[in-house]
Amino acid sequence: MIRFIVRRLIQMAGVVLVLSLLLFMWLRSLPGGTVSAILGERQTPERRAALEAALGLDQPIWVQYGKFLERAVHGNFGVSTKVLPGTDAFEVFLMRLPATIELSLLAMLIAVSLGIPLGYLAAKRSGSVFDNSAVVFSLVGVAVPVFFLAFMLKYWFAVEWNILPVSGRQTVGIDATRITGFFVLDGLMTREWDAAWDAFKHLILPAVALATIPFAVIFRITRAAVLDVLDEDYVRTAEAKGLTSRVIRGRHVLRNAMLPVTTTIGLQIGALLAGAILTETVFSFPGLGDALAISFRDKDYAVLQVLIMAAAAIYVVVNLLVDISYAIIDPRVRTR
Amino acid sequence: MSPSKKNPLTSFGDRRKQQIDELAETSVGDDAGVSLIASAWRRLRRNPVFLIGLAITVLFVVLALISPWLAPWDPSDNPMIDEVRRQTNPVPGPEAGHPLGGDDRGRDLLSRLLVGSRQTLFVGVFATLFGLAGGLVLGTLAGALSGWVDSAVMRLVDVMLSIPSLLLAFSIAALSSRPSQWTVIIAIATIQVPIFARLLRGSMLAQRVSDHVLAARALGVNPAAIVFRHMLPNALGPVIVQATLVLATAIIDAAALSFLGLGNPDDRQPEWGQMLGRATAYINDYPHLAVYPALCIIVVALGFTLMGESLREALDPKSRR
Amino acid sequence: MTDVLVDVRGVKVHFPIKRGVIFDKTVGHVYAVDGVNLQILKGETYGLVGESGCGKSTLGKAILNLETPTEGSVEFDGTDIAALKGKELRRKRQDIQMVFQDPMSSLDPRQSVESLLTEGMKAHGLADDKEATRKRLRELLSAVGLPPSALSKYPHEFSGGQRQRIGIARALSVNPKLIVADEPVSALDVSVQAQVLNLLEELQDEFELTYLVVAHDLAVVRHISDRIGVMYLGGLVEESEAGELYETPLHPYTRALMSAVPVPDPAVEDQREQILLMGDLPSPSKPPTGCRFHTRCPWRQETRCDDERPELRVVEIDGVTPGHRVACHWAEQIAAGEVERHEVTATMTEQSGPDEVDDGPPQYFVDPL
Amino acid sequence: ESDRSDEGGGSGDGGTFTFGAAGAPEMFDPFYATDGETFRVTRQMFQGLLGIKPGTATVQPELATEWSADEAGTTWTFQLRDDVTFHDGEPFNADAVCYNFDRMFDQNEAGQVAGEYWGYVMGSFSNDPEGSLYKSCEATGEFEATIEITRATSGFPTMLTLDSLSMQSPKALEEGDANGIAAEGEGFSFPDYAFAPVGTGAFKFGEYDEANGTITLERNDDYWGDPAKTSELVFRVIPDESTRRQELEAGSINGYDLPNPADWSGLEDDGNEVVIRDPFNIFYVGLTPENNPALKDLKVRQALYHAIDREQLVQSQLPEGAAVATQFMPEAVKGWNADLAAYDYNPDEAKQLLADAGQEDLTIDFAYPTEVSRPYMPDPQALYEAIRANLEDVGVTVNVKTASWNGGYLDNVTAGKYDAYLLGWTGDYDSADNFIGTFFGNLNSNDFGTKAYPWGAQLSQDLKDADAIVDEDERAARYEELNQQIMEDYLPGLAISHSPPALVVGPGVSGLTQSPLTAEQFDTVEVGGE
Amino acid sequence: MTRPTGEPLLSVRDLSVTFQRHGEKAFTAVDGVSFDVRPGETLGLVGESGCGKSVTSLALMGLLPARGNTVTGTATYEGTDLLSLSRSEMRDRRGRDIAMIFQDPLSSLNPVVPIGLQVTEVMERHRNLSRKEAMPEAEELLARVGIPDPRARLKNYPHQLSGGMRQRALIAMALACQPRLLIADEPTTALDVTIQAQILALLKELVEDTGTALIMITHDLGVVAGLCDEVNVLYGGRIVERGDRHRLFAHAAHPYTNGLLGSIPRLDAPRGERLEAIPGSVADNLPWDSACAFAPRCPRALDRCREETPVWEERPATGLRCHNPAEVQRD
Ligand SMILES: Nc1ncnc2c1ncn2[C@@H]1O[C@H](COP(=O)(O)OP(=O)(O)OP(=O)(O)O)[C@@H](O)[C@H]1O
Ligand SMILES: Nc1ncnc2c1ncn2[C@@H]1O[C@H](COP(=O)(O)OP(=O)(O)OP(=O)(O)O)[C@@H](O)[C@H]1O
Ligand SMILES: [Mg+2]
Ligand SMILES: [Mg+2]
Repeated sequence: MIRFIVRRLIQMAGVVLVLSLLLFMWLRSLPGGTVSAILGERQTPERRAALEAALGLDQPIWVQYGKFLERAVHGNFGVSTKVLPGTDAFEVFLMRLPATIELSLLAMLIAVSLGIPLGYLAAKRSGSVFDNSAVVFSLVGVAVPVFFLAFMLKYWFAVEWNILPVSGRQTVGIDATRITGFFVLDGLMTREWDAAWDAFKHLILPAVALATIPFAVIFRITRAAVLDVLDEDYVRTAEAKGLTSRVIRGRHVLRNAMLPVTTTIGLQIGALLAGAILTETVFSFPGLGDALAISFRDKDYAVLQVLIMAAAAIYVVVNLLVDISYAIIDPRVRTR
Repeated sequence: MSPSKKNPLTSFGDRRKQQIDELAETSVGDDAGVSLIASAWRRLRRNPVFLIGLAITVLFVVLALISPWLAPWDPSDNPMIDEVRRQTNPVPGPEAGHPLGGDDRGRDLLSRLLVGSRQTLFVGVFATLFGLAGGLVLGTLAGALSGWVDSAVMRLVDVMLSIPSLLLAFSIAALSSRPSQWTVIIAIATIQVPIFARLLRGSMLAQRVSDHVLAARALGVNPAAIVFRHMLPNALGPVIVQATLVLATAIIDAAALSFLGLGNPDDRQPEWGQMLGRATAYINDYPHLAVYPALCIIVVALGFTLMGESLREALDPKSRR
Repeated sequence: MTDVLVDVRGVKVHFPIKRGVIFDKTVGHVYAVDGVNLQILKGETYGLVGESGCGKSTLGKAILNLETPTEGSVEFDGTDIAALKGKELRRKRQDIQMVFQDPMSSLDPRQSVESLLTEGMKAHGLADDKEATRKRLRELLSAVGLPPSALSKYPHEFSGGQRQRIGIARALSVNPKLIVADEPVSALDVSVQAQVLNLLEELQDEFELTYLVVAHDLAVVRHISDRIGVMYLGGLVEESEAGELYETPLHPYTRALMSAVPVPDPAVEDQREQILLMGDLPSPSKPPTGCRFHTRCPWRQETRCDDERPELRVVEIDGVTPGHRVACHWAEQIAAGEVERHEVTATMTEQSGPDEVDDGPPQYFVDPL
Repeated sequence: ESDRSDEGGGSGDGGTFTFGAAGAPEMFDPFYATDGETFRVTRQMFQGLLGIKPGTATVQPELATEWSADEAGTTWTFQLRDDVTFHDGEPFNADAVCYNFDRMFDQNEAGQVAGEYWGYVMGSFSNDPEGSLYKSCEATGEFEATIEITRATSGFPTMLTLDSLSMQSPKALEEGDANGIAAEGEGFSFPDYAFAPVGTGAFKFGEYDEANGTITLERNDDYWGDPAKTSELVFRVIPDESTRRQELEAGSINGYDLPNPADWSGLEDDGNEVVIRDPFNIFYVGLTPENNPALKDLKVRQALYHAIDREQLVQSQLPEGAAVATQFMPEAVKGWNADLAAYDYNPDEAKQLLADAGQEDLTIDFAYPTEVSRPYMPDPQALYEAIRANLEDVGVTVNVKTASWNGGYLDNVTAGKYDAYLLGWTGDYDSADNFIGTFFGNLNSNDFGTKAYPWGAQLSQDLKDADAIVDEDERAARYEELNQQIMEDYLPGLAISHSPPALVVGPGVSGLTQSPLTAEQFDTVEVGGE
Repeated sequence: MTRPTGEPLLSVRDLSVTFQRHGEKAFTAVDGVSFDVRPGETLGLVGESGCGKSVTSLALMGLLPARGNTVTGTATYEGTDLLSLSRSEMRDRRGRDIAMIFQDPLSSLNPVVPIGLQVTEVMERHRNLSRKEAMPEAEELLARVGIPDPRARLKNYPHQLSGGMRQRALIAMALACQPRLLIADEPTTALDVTIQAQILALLKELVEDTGTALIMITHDLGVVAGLCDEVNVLYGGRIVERGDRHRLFAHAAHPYTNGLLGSIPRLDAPRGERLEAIPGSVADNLPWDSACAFAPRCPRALDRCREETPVWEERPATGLRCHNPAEVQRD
């Protein structure tokens, strides 16, 4: 087990290193970026040259990479030019991380708490009207572009009916103490109930939009898994033992069906980051996705590089966590 | 039967890779002897979900093919430009000859929607084809040659898989210096490459140890013929299903790229995703600009998804019991 | 009579078990076949029996070099097949063909019977003349008892028994000298089993074939074989003429095996003395030291059995012919009743790992993200 | 829900004015700032010696009450206000002024690059005094500062209205190591001072909540002028345009900058006020003759100009208030030539001119930027499409080129990679030199590639000479002449239009005065009243 | 061995199961099957794949899928008709009165639940024992079915056991509530011969010790020969021949039974003898309702066999469904 975790962490480091090199080379080979961002229309060849020299961009690329690595070791990953100009890209990552975690957690919570029970019910009543409509509903969920859905949600709930806030993480003017960067948590910790509730309200719409795809996927995996498990001989054995349906459902069906579902949840958590780019943009929610969208559009290369590498690392770590949790629920893996 | 199932190591490995591998295994059914296509078709013929998907898809493809003749206006022409006033009337409403009105450039919206099907199909199909081609090359190399070629190819694929797909597509599109419809296509295609590659490799490996390949080897058939005549065709099932689903996601992904400003900047030839992406700027006062293409996308994506999902179910040996 | 067609010498097939922190390294081996010597004579049927996982199939494949042996040589008609590679190997394979267990998966579902049958012929330049090929195909079909109309059909249009016939026809298509049949009937219904067994026998006479029949069903092997080799955990434990093996099994394992096979005759069943083996088959990745069978052997002795691996040897016992070889230190003593049978306490093999981890359904990989 | 009143109304007297910003500010030291998002914030806290009269681009006194120059136009004496203190209580006086100038002049290597505007107007820094316009500053009295410059220029002292040249507290600068800027990989790392700015303005720095993307400024109760009408001024970063609109409608912000022209009427219908600024910009099609020799022919350039239906373009693609340009500067700038007529839309003449030049089959690589919207071109692609269609109508073959603004477009323009391209300029202060001087003054490198023309050097020299004319009226006359020459004889590029960027505020907001320079002061804004 | 006599424990009459899949033709998998089992008796159900053996057993257990099938007939167990019981009443009986052992010991055990719990849960359910009370019993039970070191095994998961051990564990579960009827559906098919011998011996011993009735389902006539008191041969969903095992193997009357016996290579038969194979395959069957299903493959088929359904002739200790049986010596 430990060996395995070590192995995966080393792999992750390798992936991130290779990625950093690829990204670095690629980004540096692109025109524009920092210099254009700083100079705008005022760019002239001289100013360009001066700025490049000042930033060391005129040096050979491997020298730049070397310096980048050297700085990276000291925690400097380059300065953001657009997202939070002047802030180190890694700091930007850290600053934006809690927002996205908060959002993803809620989204995942929604997806899981709806997807699993509905998936189970659909499988139990496979072929029924409920099953068919749930399946079609989930497929429609996948077919709707996330950002469009987000727009619609925002339009109805925030603009038309004005029940929920339009954008952001917290209403301006609310007294809120920042401790962890997780606004809801901060609010609870400091007993600023208003602040917590306000931050939570800001999470609802983006989380719902973000949850659709994980929900659809989790729902269908659960349904497929339960259907499969229901067909398994051991469920028939359990039936043959005359066990109550509660025991059969919990111990024999769900516990087994959860294995593939866990995998999927893990994958979806990783994928949430990509979905967050769209939802956070629509809701101007200052998280990692928003930062990524800005850096894509405005070529904030430092942030881009750090965030892509971080996304890969997060993805690997989440996968690792899933694997570990897998080991906890699946004795076949645990006892190997 | 298949190697990855037997090898306990993979059961505690990277989940995403594993999911792909499992999918790959559907290529060797419990009764691989029964013609997959024939038996799948028998079941599909009576499956309403599949038929609806098929109907939508056929309708869409036909529409795409004949749309230039259907459309009342040239989609890049701006007959309503005189009505466009940035401030007072940026989006002309419906009128005679323009049942849906125009867009922000005075172009006929209906024509653009109709002709948009063509470009949408184009992006979807080419993104899928490129992804498939890349995946086929890599997957076949890895699946057929094994050894270090396999390792090298798979490491590459692993690095690509370690970034969430859509994020990878965004990055590629954002980092291309000359945005065009091809950057969109390539960005979407690239994220499919590792999936197709791994899928194909897994399914080829499953074929490699299957008895009929063993039999061909025993007959003295040369290795290239074994790969191309026996392994590849039998390994394609899951790949084809995945391709159908990719067609759907490609269209949606293209829209997402456009929304982020990373899509094809040239909108003379309309494409639904791009229309939707651009229309978000007008969503407050002219939501119909976004709603029409969005509905088109949803319906078509749903069509492909319904078809792909039911195909997959039909090809899945487990469901054939 | 003593024309040796195949001479297997010291063949070992070890499958590496790999795992590692960064790079996979070999941490052990599955000793699937671990030192087998045997000869197959021209025209005979050699039967190989043993329990699941003992390496029968692997040995069969090693003879065709479908699994390259880790060690040892397989001489076929004077050439060492185990050392051949590439084109030469493919050439040589014309002489040895294989029939597989599963009639479903051993035929490519996408090929018509005609192309299945001509594929091998083409590979060996036997299908250059169209007319001749056609004739040959018809001959093949009639030899295995299928109508000529079968040519244009696909495997899924046939029943299991018929598919097995197609598989046999395919093997015959290149005029092999030896056919390795791996569990040719175990996937078939009992009633159909007999048809295929009969067919195999007929074909042997007609085409002067030599068979290596691999099966776990002792009765089947005994029915069809001239000589039988009994395998246990990667090694041959006994080899003998078929009738003699049944009459006078020498190895304790063979005895147990014989006594375990149920006979469809209540009279026999009621008075049969059973030697029930206790415990499980050890894992081939951790084979016991010494005699592989000592962990389950009711005749195990304190000496030798645990640490000395017995050779396959000819023993001098009344009524035992020189062709009868056995790998047991105490074969003579057991036959003479000098060594007493005793109780064995069952030990359990900790299963080293899940032999099959099924993570549930194939994952619906709609990965919209 | 009661959110609305909370958010809009605010606490204490005067309430809160919340403004939606499109991006985060870089930091809060205007000297190193380069972008509008930063200046919008610093402008509320800082003031320069000279200010701009609200609603215009005209200079007016701010921290200096009077100023005068010697005959040569190189020694300038400023009389300062005597009632000003910095937010940290430090007095504002001549010493402070000179401290500021010396601080700006004396930059380390990184600072020289980051001090973008100083470099732009002053030429260079203390390490290269020859190249610098600024020479020295002396406190000639407690409230009298004398600044020497190396040559006369039209830009001085108007340039002192630039936000970058604002006055900051010497003590705070000192303590916060304000000049301790460093280049670090991709960008600059700023000293502590940059996040604890101290100025003299009506608002002082409150806090920057990066996690929530809000900047809070508080009323400066010791302000020397009329105190700010609201007790708090909040900037909230909302990168998405349509979201800003929705937030405004939901009442959680009170205004935002650069509303999409397409939204203007909708916004007004919903009871908001769209404040349209006077245009202080120019949108043009730049040409690169070196790249495409056909463009060296004046006839060709004129043909292209005549081919473009600018009236139509302005009407359909640009917001109300936009105007067809007759020259490379807006009307508000001194030196603007009222007699110049716009090139008319005349495709026939265009064809004729092309034929005369022997360029009937003219092909040009014509580029536009993506992923950007500038005040002078709200939707580059729309403008491009209109122009392209016009050009194609007269038989010009157009190769469409494009790149994203920060992702290569500007680089390619600078490097002269396109035959023709869309670009524009928003003036920094009221000076002709800030427009045409910037465009054509630097012979060796300018976006129009004028050195490829025979008259390029002459124009460059003429512009320099004009800039050095001390007498204002004389100078203005000279610029008018030059403008005529540029448009009629040279035509280095095609000046297209001036667009009025707008600003929108929600119902109940009053007292906002627009600024052509997009330099609105929010201290006069009142919120509420519902 | 003497055949138990007395009141039948389970009496099945005219059991038919028809599957009706959506859009497909109805398919009768089990067609009028009747038999009796007495306490302490072992009843064999033999036949080739697809002849309806498993469906019969599942129908008795009430374990057929909830939808898409119709079960008719009666199965009287101690006076109650199992087939007419409600789902929950049946649930109360399963595992307590009737237990079942399935074919594939690996897939029949829940992979993520320890063996111990899988054994005790039956006791908890039907005997109201707490888990604590049940554990020692479970341990005993495992020991009883021949699992070494049972205490440690309780904590093991199925994958940690070998095939034979798993089947023993399954048997232990079936025995946990001392059911009076045990149905074993091909309990040894997935196992090696040596292990098969162990399991058969175990079953035999259990029946003898406890007096449980056993319905043994298998396609292996050899297994039946050693174990069963009465043998029923199924073909195409109907019983074609029944007999006491000695009589049946010695003097089978039905051509199908004879065919089966002739097809099996026997270890004790002289080598080289041609096997008497049954021609064709199950796919060649005729529908029972207007012919003898076996007629197309039958060496003794008459014209009548293709036109008229043979009726079941019940005789003392035997029964037959054939128009043209082989000569039976009466004793
Ligand atoms: N490619 C392989 N890689 C690793 N191990 C293998 C491989 N092929 C076979 N083995 C292992 O080698 C051993 C012998 O396998 P083999 O298939 O020869 O057995 P067998 O006697 O034919 O058994 P069965 O009766 O089940 O077919 C088994 O433990 C098997 O798991
Ligand atoms: N749920 C079901 N729906 C439809 N048909 C079924 C179903 N279950 C079984 N059958 C059919 O009923 C027939 C009898 O099946 P059954 O499983 O009883 O055969 P069996 O005698 O047990 O065969 P085997 O020896 O292969 O286990 C088969 O033709 C099978 O296809
Ligand atoms: Mg085998
Ligand atoms: Mg069965």
